[in-house]
Amino acid sequence: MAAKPMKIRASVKDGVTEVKALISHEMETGQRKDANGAIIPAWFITELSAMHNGKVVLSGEFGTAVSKNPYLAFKFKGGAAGDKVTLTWKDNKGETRTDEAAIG
Amino acid sequence: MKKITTIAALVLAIPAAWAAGEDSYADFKAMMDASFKTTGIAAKHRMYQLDFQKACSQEKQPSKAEMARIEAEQLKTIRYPADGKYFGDWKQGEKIALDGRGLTWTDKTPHNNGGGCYNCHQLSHHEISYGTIGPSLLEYGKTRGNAEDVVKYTWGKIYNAKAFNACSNMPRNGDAEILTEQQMKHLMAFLFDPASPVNKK
Amino acid sequence: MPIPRRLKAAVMLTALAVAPVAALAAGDKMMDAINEYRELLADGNPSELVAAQGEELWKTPRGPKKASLEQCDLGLGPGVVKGASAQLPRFFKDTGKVQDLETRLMTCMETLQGIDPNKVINERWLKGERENMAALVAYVVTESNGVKVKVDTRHPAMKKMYELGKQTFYYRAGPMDFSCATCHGDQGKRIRMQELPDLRTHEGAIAGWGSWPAYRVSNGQFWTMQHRLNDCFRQQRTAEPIYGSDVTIALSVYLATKANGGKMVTPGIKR
Amino acid sequence: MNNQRRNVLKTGVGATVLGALTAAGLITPGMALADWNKAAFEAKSMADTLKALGAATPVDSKDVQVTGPDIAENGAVVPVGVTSSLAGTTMVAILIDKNPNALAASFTLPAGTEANVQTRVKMGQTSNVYALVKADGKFYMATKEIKVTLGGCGG
Repeated sequence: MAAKPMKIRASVKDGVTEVKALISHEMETGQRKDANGAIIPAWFITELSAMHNGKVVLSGEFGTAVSKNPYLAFKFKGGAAGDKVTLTWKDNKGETRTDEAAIG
Repeated sequence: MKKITTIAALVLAIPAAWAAGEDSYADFKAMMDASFKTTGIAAKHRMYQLDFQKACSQEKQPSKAEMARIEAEQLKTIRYPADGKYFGDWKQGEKIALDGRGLTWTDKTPHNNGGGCYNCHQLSHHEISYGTIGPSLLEYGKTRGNAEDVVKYTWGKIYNAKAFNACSNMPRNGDAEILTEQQMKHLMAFLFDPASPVNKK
Repeated sequence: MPIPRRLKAAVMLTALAVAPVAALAAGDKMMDAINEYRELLADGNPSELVAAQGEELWKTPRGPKKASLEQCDLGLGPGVVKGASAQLPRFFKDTGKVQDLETRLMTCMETLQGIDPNKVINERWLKGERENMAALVAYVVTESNGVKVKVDTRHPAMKKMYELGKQTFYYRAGPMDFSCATCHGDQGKRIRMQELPDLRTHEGAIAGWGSWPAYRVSNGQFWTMQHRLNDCFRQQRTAEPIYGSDVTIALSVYLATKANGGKMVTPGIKR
Repeated sequence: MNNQRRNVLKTGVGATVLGALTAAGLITPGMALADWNKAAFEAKSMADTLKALGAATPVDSKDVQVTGPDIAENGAVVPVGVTSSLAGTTMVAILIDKNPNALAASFTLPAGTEANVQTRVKMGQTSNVYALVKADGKFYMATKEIKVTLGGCGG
């Protein structure tokens, strides 16, 4: 199944850009069982990075303990209204997705 | 068998409360009939009411006389432990009090139900997640002692709360076969045992 | 900050009436902490992800007729989504029925797209066409966020549904003798740590009706109102209400009418 | 105020990380992703996790904070974050003592990114939550207990 789009919001205030993102992902721990008692395999985002003007502004690594539909908020100096902020994630199945938003 | 006959009789009866609007009640009955289905262990006939359920299904409570009549009737359903022993293991009682599962259409069997006591009551000193639909039962045994009348009343209340308040929000744990006699004994121990966190800080 | 709505004042006031003094102080502190938790969650409601899928689905040609839902009339005219869910349920002349958002969407799916309503009715929650339904609902109710509930109760069919809904609200049945009123018929009560809005009152009805559909953090699922009502009945230990059946519409009319004039905060975010 | 000094330090430390990642990022967005620290994420205990992160003996610091509620109504979604006012903070991580694997998430902060990252994590039970921070090459830590409770009917 194709990865679903993220929701990214970025706003700049006093020279600091605040980014808030919601990522659509199951974040399955690999420790849950289905109705038949079989283990549901782990499926989770392992790495992500955020870029602004071609520069990385945050990179992260997730374990299975990050909640389903992960939420992320962070701030970086710089950024102007209209600039693009890009978020990319990769999961343990090798699936990846990139979305972008303009700083408002 | 007892329950089935009661239900069959009730389906046919149109209660006095509806006498003013028989059409409205007929519409309501038709709606309920068309709107529910059997899923898993939750059979459609669960939608048919017992007489006291019907009497307690209005905005206002029934009259005092009607309440008294229902209470007297419900009191007769209470079965006290045949062996005269009221207390089981409070630790198991605590688990039953915490467990809110059972009897829904996603439950596989009608057995092994929880008591769901914490959904409505504060019980122990250490469990912070408790409901307030029912009164706090914190230090139940400590404040009430364990004289025979207190013990028997408590058993009766757990077994069939409608015997003491016709329209009580509390389920009839014994009468409706939600909990077994043994489970109710464990709950009794949870409430009364001085070592139980209900009574001991 | 969209969340504080019902909680603080209501909870504290009513706790006074119920709890013994010692328990009260602890309870207040607890509820403050829980409210803090909820406020932290309010920003970044994953419903947005579902709503985005729903918007795409709304515009995508589907079904045997390969049509989108863009001409769907939710009561404010073909294609008008903004504010539409705040005025539902309502009586629709074309179907001759009172419909809630979901049954109305089924009508649109059937008439515009040729999708058989049974594909929704007989599906399981969050699977197949019911998953599509949830996404569509998330989209539509997002377009009524902040709008005042405004259901038109003048039509006789709406009046009748209100009365039926009220009867249902107080209807006790099943092995636990529960009705809706058992949990939602008093002020300031809660189940474990979950406050229960008193749905007999306007304030309670808007707290309940006005913040569903919602994303539930406990299972990471977006729940429609049909799903919410279904699970209320499950917890009541009744039989299962059929998807979109009249009992669900009647209860919705009862709640929406009580909530009339209050502000919708949809989709909500719940435990 | 030593803001200026802090900024200089941040830039100094961050520059190499930034450079490396940007270079990689120019190829494809996916490549900008760092290598997942398998050993750290699969470690069970706090001690093993810290070791795998190369942070065997972090120092408790008042300049580091775990942000989050005192009580979480549901363990599936617990909003937590890390803030640090230590100069030259280049890495922040969230660890949950009683989870099956202690490490929940870690973040590398290039120069210019504030040491203030918020996310949401799963907690199996009430536990101490730790914020681990790397600043100026040294590791610091802070802790907060978050209680996990039940809100609903339990069925």
